[in-house]
Amino acid sequence: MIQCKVIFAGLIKRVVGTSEMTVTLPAGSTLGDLLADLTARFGQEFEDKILLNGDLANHAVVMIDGDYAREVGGMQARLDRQTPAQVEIVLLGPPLLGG
Amino acid sequence: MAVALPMAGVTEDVWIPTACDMCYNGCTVQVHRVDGVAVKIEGIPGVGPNYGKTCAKGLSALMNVYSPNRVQAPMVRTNPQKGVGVDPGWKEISWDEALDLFASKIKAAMDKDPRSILTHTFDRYTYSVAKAFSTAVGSPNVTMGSAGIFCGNGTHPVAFTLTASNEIHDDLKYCNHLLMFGASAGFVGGHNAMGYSVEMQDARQRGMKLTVVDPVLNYAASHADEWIPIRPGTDAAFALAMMREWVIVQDHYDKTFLKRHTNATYLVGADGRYIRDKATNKPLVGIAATGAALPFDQAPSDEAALEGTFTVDGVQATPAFVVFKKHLEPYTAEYASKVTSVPAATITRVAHEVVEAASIGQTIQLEGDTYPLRTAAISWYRGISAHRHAMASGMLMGQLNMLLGAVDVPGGVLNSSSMGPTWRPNLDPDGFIYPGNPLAGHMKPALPRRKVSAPETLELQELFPTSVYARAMLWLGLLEGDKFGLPYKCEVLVTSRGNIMQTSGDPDTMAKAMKTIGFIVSLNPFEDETAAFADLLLPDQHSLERLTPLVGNPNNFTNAASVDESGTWNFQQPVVKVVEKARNWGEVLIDVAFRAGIGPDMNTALNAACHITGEYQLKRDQKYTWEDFSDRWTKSTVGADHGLDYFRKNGYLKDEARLAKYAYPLIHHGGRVPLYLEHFLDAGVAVKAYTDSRDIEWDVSDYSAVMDFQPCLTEKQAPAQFDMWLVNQKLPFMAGTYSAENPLLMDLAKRNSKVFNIGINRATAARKGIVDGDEIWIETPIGKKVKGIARLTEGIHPECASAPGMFGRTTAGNKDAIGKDGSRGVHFNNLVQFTLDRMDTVSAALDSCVKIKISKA
Amino acid sequence: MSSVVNPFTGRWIMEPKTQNVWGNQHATWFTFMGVGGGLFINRMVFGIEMGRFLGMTWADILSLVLIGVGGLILIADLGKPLRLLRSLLNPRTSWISVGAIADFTFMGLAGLWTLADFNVGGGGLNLTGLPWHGDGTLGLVFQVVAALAAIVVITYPGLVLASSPSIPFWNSTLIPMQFLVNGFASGLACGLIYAAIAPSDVTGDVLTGWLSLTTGMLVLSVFLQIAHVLNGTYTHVAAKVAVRRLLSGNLQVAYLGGVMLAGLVIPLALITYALSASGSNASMAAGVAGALILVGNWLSKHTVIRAGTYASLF
Amino acid sequence: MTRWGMALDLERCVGCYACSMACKTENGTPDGVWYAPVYEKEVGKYPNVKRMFIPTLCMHCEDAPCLKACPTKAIAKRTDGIVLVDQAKCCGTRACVAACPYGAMNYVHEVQGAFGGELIQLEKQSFKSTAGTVQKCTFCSHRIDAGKFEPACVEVCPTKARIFGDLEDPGSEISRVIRDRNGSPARPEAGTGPSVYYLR
Repeated sequence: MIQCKVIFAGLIKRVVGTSEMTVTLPAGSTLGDLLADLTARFGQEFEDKILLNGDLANHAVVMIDGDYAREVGGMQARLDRQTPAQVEIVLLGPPLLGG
Repeated sequence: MAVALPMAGVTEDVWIPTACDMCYNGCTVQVHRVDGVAVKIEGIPGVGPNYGKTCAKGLSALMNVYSPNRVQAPMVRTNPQKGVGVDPGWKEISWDEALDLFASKIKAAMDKDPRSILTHTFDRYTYSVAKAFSTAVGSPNVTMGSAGIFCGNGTHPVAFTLTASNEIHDDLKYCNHLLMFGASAGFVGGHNAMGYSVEMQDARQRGMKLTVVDPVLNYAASHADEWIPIRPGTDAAFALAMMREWVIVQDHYDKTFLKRHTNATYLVGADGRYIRDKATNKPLVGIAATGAALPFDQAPSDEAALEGTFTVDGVQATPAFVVFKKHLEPYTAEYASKVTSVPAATITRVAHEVVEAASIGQTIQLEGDTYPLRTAAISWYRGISAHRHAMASGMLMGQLNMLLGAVDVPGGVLNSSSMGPTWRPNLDPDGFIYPGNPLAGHMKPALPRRKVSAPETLELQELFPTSVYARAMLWLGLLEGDKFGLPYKCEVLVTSRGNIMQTSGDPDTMAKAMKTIGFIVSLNPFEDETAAFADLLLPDQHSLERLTPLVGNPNNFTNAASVDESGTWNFQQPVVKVVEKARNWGEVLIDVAFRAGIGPDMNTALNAACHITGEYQLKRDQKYTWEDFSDRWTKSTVGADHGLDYFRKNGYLKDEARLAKYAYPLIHHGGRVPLYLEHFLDAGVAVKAYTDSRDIEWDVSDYSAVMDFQPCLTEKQAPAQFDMWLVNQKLPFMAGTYSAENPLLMDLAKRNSKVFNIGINRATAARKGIVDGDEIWIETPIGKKVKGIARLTEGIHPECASAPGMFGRTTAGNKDAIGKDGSRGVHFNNLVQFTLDRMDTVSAALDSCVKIKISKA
Repeated sequence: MSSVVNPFTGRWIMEPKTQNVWGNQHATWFTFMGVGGGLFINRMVFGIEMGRFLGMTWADILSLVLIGVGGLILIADLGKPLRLLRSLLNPRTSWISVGAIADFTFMGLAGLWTLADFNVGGGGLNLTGLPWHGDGTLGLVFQVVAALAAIVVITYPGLVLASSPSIPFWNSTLIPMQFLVNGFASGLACGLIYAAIAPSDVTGDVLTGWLSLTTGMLVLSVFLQIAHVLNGTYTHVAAKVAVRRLLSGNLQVAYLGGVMLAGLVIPLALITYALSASGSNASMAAGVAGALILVGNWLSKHTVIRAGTYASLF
Repeated sequence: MTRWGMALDLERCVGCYACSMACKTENGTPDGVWYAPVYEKEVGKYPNVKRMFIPTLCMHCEDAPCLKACPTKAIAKRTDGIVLVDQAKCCGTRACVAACPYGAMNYVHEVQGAFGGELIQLEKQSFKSTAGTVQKCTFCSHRIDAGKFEPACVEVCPTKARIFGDLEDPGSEISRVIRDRNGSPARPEAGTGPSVYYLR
C-alpha cells in the first residue's frame, strides 16, 4: 500500500472543505488513481475543477514531492518515490496576463 | 543589497544594470549613479529585448522616482464619502497599523466568502505574487484591470487560434508587404517596442512595403507607403471584401495551407457541425476523387476536398470551406466601400497587391528544412479590437493570414513565446493546436473547448468560453453580480500599479462599481484617480527602488525577436532609496498573507504560480524574505548558477539563439488552425442556455462559425446631429496615466502640438467654422459634454476627431496634469458609453465607437 | 521674461517662428542711441545747439544723456551685467562689440569736449581753458572722432539686426540705413521741438533750413521703409510673414498708423505747412512734427523687432 | 584633421523623442531647455498626407553666426569643429539666440527645476547652468573626449535615424551615407556651413 499526504490550496479547498488529508492507495497507484479516489469522495465537481478532457487543466497545478506532476509523468506519475508521498493540489485563479 | 548605497561624502560613479517599467515591455537599462544620486538611464548596447535602445519614457524615469509628489507614508481614509474628485482626507499611520488593518479586512472577507477578495495589478513582472495571493486566500478573482477593456480582445484569442501563443508579431526579416490595421507596431509602440522598431526600420530600408489602415494618420501611417483612412469600427468589412477578392474573384489563395493546416476540408452538415467518424469520433474529410469520407488524420491532406458535396450515412455534407466561401459572397468591394468610406478600387487594389506579394507556393531553405515562404502579412491591434464585434474583426484578420498561408512561416505572422524545449504546441483531439509551453499557459485558449458554468468570478469569466479573459466585465460583476448568479459581493479590492478608474470605460459607471466594494487597498507610488477611492493608501516602491526577479523572460511576447536573435532574461534591483517608507507591493502581500494566518498556503501558491520546483520550493511552515524568495524563483526558472547574485553582477542573461524551427514551427508541429469556427456554435448554445436560465438578455449572435461584419451599435443609435466619431490613439512618449506624473514627459506633450487638443480634419473644421486653437464643446448622445481645444490637421478621416492618450486627469500627484478646460487634454474614456449593450459578449471588449457633436465653445 | 528664451522650442512644429529674444527695452535703447547720436552730429554739422546751459549746448547735453541712459537700459537687460566690459572683446565680427566700443568712445570724447564748454560764469568753475575746448585742433579732433563714434552708435543696432542670417526680414542693409536716417531725422526733430519751445531763439530762415533738411530725411525714410517692405515681400517666405504682420497682422496699427502715418506722412505735411506759414504757426507745426518724428522713430524700431520672423528649416 | 558631423535620416525618424530625452538627461539641462527637439510638419492634403518628423540640434557651423555675433568671445570653435559656449564668459546679450538660424541657442534667464520651484536633489547634481547666460548642444563633447564617439542622441535612436562621424574622412559611414543619399543641410541659403546634413 502507498501512503499519500495530500495538501489542498487555493480554490479547490472550498470543494474539499479541508487543507490536508492522508489517503492510502494500492501499490503501483498513479496520480490518476489518486484523483479518481478523490473524485469518488468529493464528487464530480472535484474532477470538473482539476481535469479537462482527461488531463490536468491549465490552471490546476499538482506537485508530487516538489516536482511538477506534468514533468514527472502527468496522470501516470508514480506516487511511491518517497513514503509518505506528499501531493500538493493547487487550483490557481484564472491565469490572466498581458494588455 | 547588491551595490550598497555609499555613505555620505564617499565619491562613487557606478553603472547599475536593471530593467525599466515605464511601460510593460521591461527593457534592459543601466542607471548611472554618482555619489548616491541616480543621474542618467541608458540602454546596454546590443542587449535585448531593446538592443541598447531606450524610449523617452524609460530615459526620463528618474523624474518619477525622485518626484516630490510621491506618496510618502501609509495613509488611511477619513472621509467615508467617495466620488470622482472627492478628497479622501488622508491621515498618516504606521506600516504596522496599516497592515494589521489590511490583514483584518482580508480575514473578515475570507470568513464571509474567500471569493469576495479581488486582487488587481498591471505589473506584469510581480503579477504571479498577486495570483498567488488570490489563490492563497481562495479567490478566483485576480485581474490585470482595465487592460483588456480595449486592447487584447481581438488579438489574444486570435493569436491562440493561429499560433497557440498569446501574442503574434510579423516576421519583418522576410515580409515584403505588411498591411497593418489600427496599430503603430514598429514605431516605438506596442510589444517589444524598441526591438521591433529596429527591425521595422531595417525592413523598411530593405524595401518592405507598408500599408496602414486607420482613421488617424498615426505614427506608422505617417511613414507608410500608403495610409488608408477608414471609418472607425468597419475594419471587418474591409477584410471580408479582400477575402472575397481572393477566394471568389481572383481564385488566388493558399489552398495547400487550407488543406494541410486548417479545418477547411472538414465536412459539416446542415447544422454547421462537423460530421464525425462513428468509431474514432474524429471529424471527417471528403476525398474528391473517390467521394469517400475519412477521418481527417487518416486521409492524405492534399487530396481532401475544399469544394463539392458528400453524403455520409445518408446525410448531406460539404467541406467547411464551402460554407466559408458562400458567406463571403455579399461582401463586394462596393458594399465594403459604402461601409468603410474607402474607395472600392483601393480595396481591390490592396487585396491584389497583398496576395501578389505573398508569393504563395514559394519555399525557402533554413537550417536544413524547407519552409513555405509567404512574404506578405496582415497585422492589427487595438484599433480593430476596441469594438462591439472585436472577436469577429480579430478572427477575420487572422483568416486573411490563413488564406495567404502566412502563419508561423517565414514572412508571415509568428508566434511570440514558443522558445526553448517546450516550444512545440499540443494537438487537441480534432487536430487543433493549443499551448504546449507551461509558462505561456497564462491565458485561456478557446481550444480545447471549455465548459460554460455559473459565474464564480467578478468578471463573469465563465460566460466567455472562447475569450482569453473578461476584464471589461468587472464593473458588471460588481454592480449586477447577483443577477448573474454570483453568490457574493466584493468585500476587498487590493489594487496596485494600474489606474482602473481612468483606464476603464466611463469613470462615473466605474465609480458606482467601486463604491460597492467594502474595503479598497491601493499600493501606489502616486495618488491617482483609483487611489482616491481607496480606504488605505500604501506607498509603493518605484522600479528603481525595488528588487523584482525575472522581469524579462524569453518566453514572453515582449521578447518577440526574429530568427537567430534570442530572448533576454533581466530583473530589477534597487538603485536608489528615495521614499524611505515605500515598500515593494509584492512583499507587502506576502507579509499580509502571514499576518492573516494563511502563510503556508501563500508559500504553496507561490510555488505553483511562479513554477518553483525541487529544492528551491518554499517550505509551507517558513517565512522567507523577499530576497530569498526572489533568489529561489530565479534559480528555479533560469538555473542554479543564474540566481540573484549572477543578475546583480551582470544584470541580464542572453538566452539561446532562436532557431528557425522555434520561429517558424508550422511545418514541425503539423497541427491545424480553425478557419471555420465550429467550436463557437456549441459555446454560444451553452452561454445562451445559462443566460436564459437566469432570464438575462445576452446577445450570442456573434457565436457563429463564420464571421460577418456588423456596424457598432453606436452607429445605429446616434441621432443625426452627432455626425462625427471621436477616436483615441497612443503616443510613443506617454503610456497609461503613470507618465503624466513625469514633468519631462508632460513637457514633451505640451510642446508636441497633437496631444493636449482635439485633432479635426481641416475641411470638416472649415465647414463648422472652427479655427485652429478654438475652444470647442464635445457632446455625446448620452449627455456627456466636455471642453477641448481644436487643432486642425489633414491627417484624420473627415468624420473623425482625435483625443489622443490618457489625459483629462481629475486626480494626480502632479497637479500640472489636471486641467478641466481641456488644456491638459480630454479624457477619451470618459465619453465611452459603458453599458452591457456596448460590450462584445464573445470577447468582452468594450465598444470605443463614440459619436460626438462638436461646436465652438 | 520667461525663464528660458528660445523662439523655436515653444511648439515643436516646423513653421516660421516669431522672435521673442528682444523686446521693447531694445526698441527703447536703439531709439535713445539713434536720437543721441543725431543730436551731436546735427549740432556739429548744422550748428543746432538748442540753447546753452552753463556754457554747454543743450544738444550736447541731451545727446550724452540719451546715449548714457540707452547704455544703462542695455546693461540692465544683460543676463550678466557685471560682465559688461567683456562685450568690447570681439569687434572683428560682433557689431555689438563695435557698438560697445563706439558707446564708450563717444561718452568719453563727447563728454570731455562738452565739459570743456562748462562755464558757470561770474567767476565760478570755468573749464573752457581745457586744451580741447571749442574748435581748436585738439577740439576738432575730439569732435570728429566723437562724431564718427556717434555714427556707429546710431547705426550698430541696425547692423546687429542686419547681421542675423536667421531672420530674413532683418537680414537687409536697408535696416542700418533706416537707423542712420532716423537718427538724423530725430536729431533735427529735437531742433524743431526746440524751435516751438523757444521760437525767438530760432529765426525764420534757420527754421526753414532745418525744415527742408528734415523733409529730405523724412522722404528718404519713407523710401527706405517702402523699399524694406517690398524687399521683404519678394525675398524669403519668412520675410513675407513679417511683412504680412506689419501690413495686415498684429502690427498693422503700430506700423501703418504709427511709423508711416504719424511718424512720416503727418510730419511731412506739417513741415510743408510750416514752410509756407510763418511766426508761431510755423514753429508750432514744426514742434508737433518733431514730436511725431521721435514717436515714429521708436515705433519703427519696435515694429521691426516684433516683426522679426525666423525662417522655417523645412 | 577631424570635423565631427551628423546625418539625420528623415525617412527613419518616427518622432518618438528618445533623442530629445536622452540629450536632456545626459546634459542635465534646466526646465524648458531642449538641445535636440524634433519638429513635425504635415505635408500634403487629405488623404495623401504625411507627417514629417525633423530632428534638429546645434549644427556646429563652419562659419558660426553665433560665434561671430557674440561680443564677449564666449563662443569658440574647437579644432574638431565643435562649437562651445563658455558660460563663464557669456554676458547674456542674446545676440547669438537672434543670430542662430536653427534655434539651437537657449538663453536661461532663471535656472528652474522640472517640478517648478526648488531644484530636486537629482537636478542640483546634474544641472550645469548659469542663470543669465546661454547654453546649447555640445555634440556631447564630454563623451567624445572620453573616447565614446557617439552623442547620447545618436546612441539611443531606435530607428538608426542619426549617424555621427568625421566629415573629413571620406571613408566614414557618415561621409558615405551623405554621398549616397545626397544629404544636404537645412537652410543652406543662410550660408553658415552646418556640420549636420539631412537625408530626405
